[in-house]
Amino acid sequence: MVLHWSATLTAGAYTPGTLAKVERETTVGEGTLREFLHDMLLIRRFEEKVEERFRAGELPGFLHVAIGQEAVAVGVCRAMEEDDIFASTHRAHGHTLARGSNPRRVMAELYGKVEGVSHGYGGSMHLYDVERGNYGANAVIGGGLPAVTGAGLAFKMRNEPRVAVAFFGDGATNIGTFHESLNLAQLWRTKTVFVCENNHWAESTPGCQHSPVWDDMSKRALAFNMRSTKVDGQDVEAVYAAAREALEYARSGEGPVFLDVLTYRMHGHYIGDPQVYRSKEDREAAAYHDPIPRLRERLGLSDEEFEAFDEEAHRVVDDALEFAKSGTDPKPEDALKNVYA
Amino acid sequence: MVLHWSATLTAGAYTPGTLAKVERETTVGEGTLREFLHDMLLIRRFEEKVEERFRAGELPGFLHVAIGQEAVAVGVCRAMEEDDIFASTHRAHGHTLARGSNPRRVMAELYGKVEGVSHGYGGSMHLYDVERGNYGANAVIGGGLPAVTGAGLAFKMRNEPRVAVAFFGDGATNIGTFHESLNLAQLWRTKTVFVCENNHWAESTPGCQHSPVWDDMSKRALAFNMRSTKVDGQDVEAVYAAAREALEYARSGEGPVFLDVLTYRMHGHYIGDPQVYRSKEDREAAAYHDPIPRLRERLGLSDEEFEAFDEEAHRVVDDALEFAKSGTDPKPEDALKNVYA
Amino acid sequence: MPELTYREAVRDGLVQAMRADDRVFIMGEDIAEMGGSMGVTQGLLDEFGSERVRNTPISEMAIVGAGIGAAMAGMRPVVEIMYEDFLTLSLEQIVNQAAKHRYMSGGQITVPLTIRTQGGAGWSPGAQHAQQLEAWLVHVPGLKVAYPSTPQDVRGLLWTAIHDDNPVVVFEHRLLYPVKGEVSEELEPIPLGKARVVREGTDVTVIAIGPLVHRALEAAKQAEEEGISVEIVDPRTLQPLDEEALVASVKKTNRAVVAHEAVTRMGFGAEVTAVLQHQAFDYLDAPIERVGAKFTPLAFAPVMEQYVIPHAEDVLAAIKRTVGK
Amino acid sequence: MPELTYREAVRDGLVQAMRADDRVFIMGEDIAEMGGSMGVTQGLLDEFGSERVRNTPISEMAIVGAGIGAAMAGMRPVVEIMYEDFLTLSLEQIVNQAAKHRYMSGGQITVPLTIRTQGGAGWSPGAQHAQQLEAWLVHVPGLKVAYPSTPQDVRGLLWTAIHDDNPVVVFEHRLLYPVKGEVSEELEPIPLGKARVVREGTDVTVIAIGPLVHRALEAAKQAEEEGISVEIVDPRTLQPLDEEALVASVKKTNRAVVAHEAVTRMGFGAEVTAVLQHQAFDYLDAPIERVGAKFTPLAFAPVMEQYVIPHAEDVLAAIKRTVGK
Ligand SMILES: Cc1ncc(C[n+]2csc(CCOP(=O)(O)OP(=O)(O)O)c2C)c(N)n1
Ligand SMILES: Cc1ncc(C[n+]2csc(CCOP(=O)(O)OP(=O)(O)O)c2C)c(N)n1
Ligand SMILES: [Mg+2]
Ligand SMILES: [Mg+2]
Repeated sequence: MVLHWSATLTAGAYTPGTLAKVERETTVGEGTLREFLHDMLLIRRFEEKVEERFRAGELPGFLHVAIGQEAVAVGVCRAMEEDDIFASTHRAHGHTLARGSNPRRVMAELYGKVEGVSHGYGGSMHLYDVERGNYGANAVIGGGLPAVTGAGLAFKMRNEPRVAVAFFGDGATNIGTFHESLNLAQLWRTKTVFVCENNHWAESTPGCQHSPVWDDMSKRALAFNMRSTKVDGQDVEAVYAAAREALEYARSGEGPVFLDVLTYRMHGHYIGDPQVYRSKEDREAAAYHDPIPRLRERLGLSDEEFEAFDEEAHRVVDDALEFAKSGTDPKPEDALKNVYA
Repeated sequence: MVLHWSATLTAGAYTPGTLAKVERETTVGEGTLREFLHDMLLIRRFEEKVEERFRAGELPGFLHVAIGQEAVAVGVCRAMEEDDIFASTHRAHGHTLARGSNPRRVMAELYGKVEGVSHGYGGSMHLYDVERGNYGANAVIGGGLPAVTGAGLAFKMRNEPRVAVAFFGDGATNIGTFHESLNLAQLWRTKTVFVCENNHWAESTPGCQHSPVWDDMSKRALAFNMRSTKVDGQDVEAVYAAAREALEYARSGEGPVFLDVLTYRMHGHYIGDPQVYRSKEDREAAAYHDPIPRLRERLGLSDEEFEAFDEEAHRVVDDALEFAKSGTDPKPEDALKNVYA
Repeated sequence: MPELTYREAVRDGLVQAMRADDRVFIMGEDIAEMGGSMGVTQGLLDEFGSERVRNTPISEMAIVGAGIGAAMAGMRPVVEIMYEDFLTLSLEQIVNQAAKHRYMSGGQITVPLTIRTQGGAGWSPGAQHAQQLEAWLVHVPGLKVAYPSTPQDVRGLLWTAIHDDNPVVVFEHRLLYPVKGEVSEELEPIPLGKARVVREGTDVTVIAIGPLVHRALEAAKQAEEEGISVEIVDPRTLQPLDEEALVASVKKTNRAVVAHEAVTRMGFGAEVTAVLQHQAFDYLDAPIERVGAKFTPLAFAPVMEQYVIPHAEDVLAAIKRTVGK
Repeated sequence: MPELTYREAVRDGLVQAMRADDRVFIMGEDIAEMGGSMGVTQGLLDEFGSERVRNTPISEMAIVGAGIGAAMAGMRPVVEIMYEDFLTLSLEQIVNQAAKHRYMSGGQITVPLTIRTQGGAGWSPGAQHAQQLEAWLVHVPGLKVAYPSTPQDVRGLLWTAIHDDNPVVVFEHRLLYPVKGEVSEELEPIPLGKARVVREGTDVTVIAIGPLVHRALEAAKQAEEEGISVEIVDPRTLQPLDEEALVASVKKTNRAVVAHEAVTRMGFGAEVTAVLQHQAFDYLDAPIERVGAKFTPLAFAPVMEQYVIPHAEDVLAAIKRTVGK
């Protein structure tokens, strides 16, 4: 399969006025790429299982899966150092798994179990795992951005080699919180990286209907003189390279970086979304840009090799599911705990 | 007196990518310029009187004067058509007078009198005069911007040849409300003009301390692909020309315009502000850029001619003061009126 | 009488208002092609077109604020805040602008804006998608606040809100959308500030809003079996509040329970309690009981969530406390 | 004992906390060179430098949110919102984030953030610079809320707030800043959730907060001349609320007045009233009276403004009503 990528999608970094290509010096070895594939498949199979169990009526609340966006999660999270932290969104499973949280505990959280990463208090939209640097998935659009600015400020004030990363969608670039956070981060040169996952949709609203610059989100960063990098979010290697560069820049204390990542939402906004608003073509285009076959091709994997990866992913997910289902329900009155420290 | 203006300060309009000089075809005749001087002097003498009376303890609350920014108010308000509307800020006297509100009623409002433009309910920071298109001065930074977007939307929906104008300061470009308003205005091509009065200060905070793009606010407009025009705010002719062009563009329904106006705050943030945070040089620079001597020079006025203008301004202000002082205090229980329509 | 779901009743109210007056238009996130995240506005795009059914960016401040501006300029916008938790993003405009323009201008400005929002727990949405924040807005002079509990009420109150010359916030409840109820053939406007006696009784008055009206009805039935006669009054509008109707009922029954889904502390029930104890002091035979959510954010796990929010049995228990059972 | 103004006491609390712990730093608009719009932070830039005394852009959401992030990352930030009216711009972060991180994470996250803000009427600031919004925050589980009325209290409570592991909102009042009061030689931390009996009495309890504590003291003196003995209790912390102390006082006096400057409707007094009528029902000899601002935005003209806000004579009138005079 030959994939065509628009010229604007090659990884490149530009700061206002200049446009410089990122050299692929950081390009990773094949072993690492295989690890990426492992992670991406894990996310994919995890999300598919979650869809299935939700439709079966097993999962409470509502959930958003990251199918199609696995390369972003894996590319960025793999580029982070052990002490780096991040904040996620309502679409948080991918980031959380990519960062190495135990799939069992992630799944258990979706089932509202004590063993869950948030001990059943959070749910799908509020995955936390401080040990893995996950300072919280946020169900309010833009809600996590100021905190990531503040954490990046703390790292800067204490002169620590740590970076705080924010994930958010294209839709989030329209909320005032986004604007205030980027402004403050740039002004104070906080150790922060802003990862905009432009998946072309904010719920049912296409980019062109919610942002005059939906096809070039980097313009948002220009409003603050913030360094920004455009990257093809379906190419995990490119994401990794751009993220490493961004993280190193932020880590050095020079200032924050905006990653303008183009990606695709292959499924509905939430599980069960009939997507009445979306054309068949658009869905097909999204599927066409699936990052997994692309990486598989890059690695030149045979069917058997790929199958082995896939089986492993299925195995982990099935195990996670079993773990979650046999998890412990919280005691009702535990609801009164953790309100205050 | 020879005034030096930095190259960046010549009136010019640019939309992303292009940079085109505004031709001074709209340049006004001398008669009109004399009217501008009349208005600017009226504002200046009004504000000076307000300072004096505030220091004398006569005026309740707190007040912000627009000394140094008269050319912006007059240039923009004179460019508006009869049916255009505007929203102002905590620093609202200038805009209100420039738009032709009765100075007596403006002064009466500062004294909290029934005859005031807001009948004593508003005060200095909440001047309203719907008959003169003043839909309200706002004491919350950025607070008036969404409404001006919405009014511009109404004009557009009803296909009316009207424009809604928002005044706001450099400091206001940092609040989320600003960002959301510009985004929505551009997306929907509302009939709105955003006038950013960059007077170099937000209270005690200099531009460089509050915005990474304080020296080029147009970058904020670029984040929305919004048309923007840079203009020297101390040159009333230039302001007028740029404002006319912007208003016509917005009126046509093509979309909103951002006016990036460079100006100077000659006095403190509020009356009584000791300005401990401000250097002598900065205050002198601001005074140096006084728009009134500049216009006087442009008109080549003799001392006598200028004196005549000035006397007229003093006369109007004295009359306004007398009117205000002998105005009617509201009845205490009138406080319960106007809560609901 | 025809039956409609609460969702259909809201939609019908909007449709009728938009048909009758082309100054009425709607704005909000995902309200167009998708018909709103709760399906309330389905079909409106087709009928009224994209000029009057406007999908917005995620910009709660600008959504409300643009509504204010359009209203000041002569339109009658109805804006939707997808979840009332996101009112926290638009309060500046609601509280400092919409509620105060008329006052600060000394009567020159009119802001005929309707803000619809919804929320509510009981389906594990987690802590940021289930708050009940109506009490905040009752504290703000210049706003009117409605919280209808039935299809008939929501349609009639929404109509009145749209035609009122003041900003009105209408709270809907997520779990009420599928609930069916009779509505009048013709849309009957319901005045703001008029309570409705949902059920007559003699031993105790339950003043309930939103979903608690329905839970109170259940509780009342159970109470009846135990020989307690419960009157239920739904204020429907929280601001202006029909104090007279509430006080009259309590003067008759001599006992009161106030019930809502919001956190009890500083909830709307506190205000009602304060009013009742003042105006019916000599009539009260027992302390007024409050029923509301326990003092905690909403937990995700269903068992914990259910523990936090108030149910029919909580209302019943409160009823029994007032009669000493 | 030394005397400090309220303003100096806040400053002293900040300075001592910053000296003792370099995780403590402050952020806010114009707090550096200018020393804050109320002069509270004057001198702090000189002592602690621009890293720990940070002038922010006008970005209320990001100010609070950056504080949350720094707090989660181990700092102890104190952020200032210049006027509490601008809390309306940051509530998303305060309510959905600061208050809920610990809970939603099942106890993993700690947000030791202090939010200072101030407001209040009586000097004609107009409708957008004088609201009293403490009631809103009392409705939010996960937050603590203090409203100190004296120099000693504000210093001690601020200290405790800064050292508390939860987000605490501290309300100051514009007109209290110049008020002098005795403070202990050494800073005495004051626990959150402990009321203070300001004045003992036997006929009626006035529960007052902020400036109303002082107005209640005036009223109490006048009442005394008319033979009415007034006890005044200042809860100081609104959340957690020292219900025990309030109830105990009312059980003693059998009458209560609750007073604050905020609008009465849905104000903090409603909650106190609801608690008291419930826990001291059998002890109450008269309806609980509420004193607060009339139901209107704040007018600019001094005569109208003064008509709206509550004064000592309003407290006195309420006292008299409770004793039937
Ligand atoms: C402040 C706020 N407004 C509205 C919503 C409802 N909502 C949830 S997800 C979403 C779309 C988000 O789009 P985007 O940021 O692009 O993220 P994506 O879903 O594409 O990952 C909306 C509107 C919300 N959660 N928060
Ligand atoms: C939301 C909000 N935050 C803070 C303030 C306090 N404040 C009043 S004026 C001002 C500075 C405004 O600066 P700018 O926008 O540049 O206007 P200028 O005063 O220079 O005219 C500030 C911070 C406010 N009124 N509103
Ligand atoms: Mg998206
Ligand atoms: Mg300024």
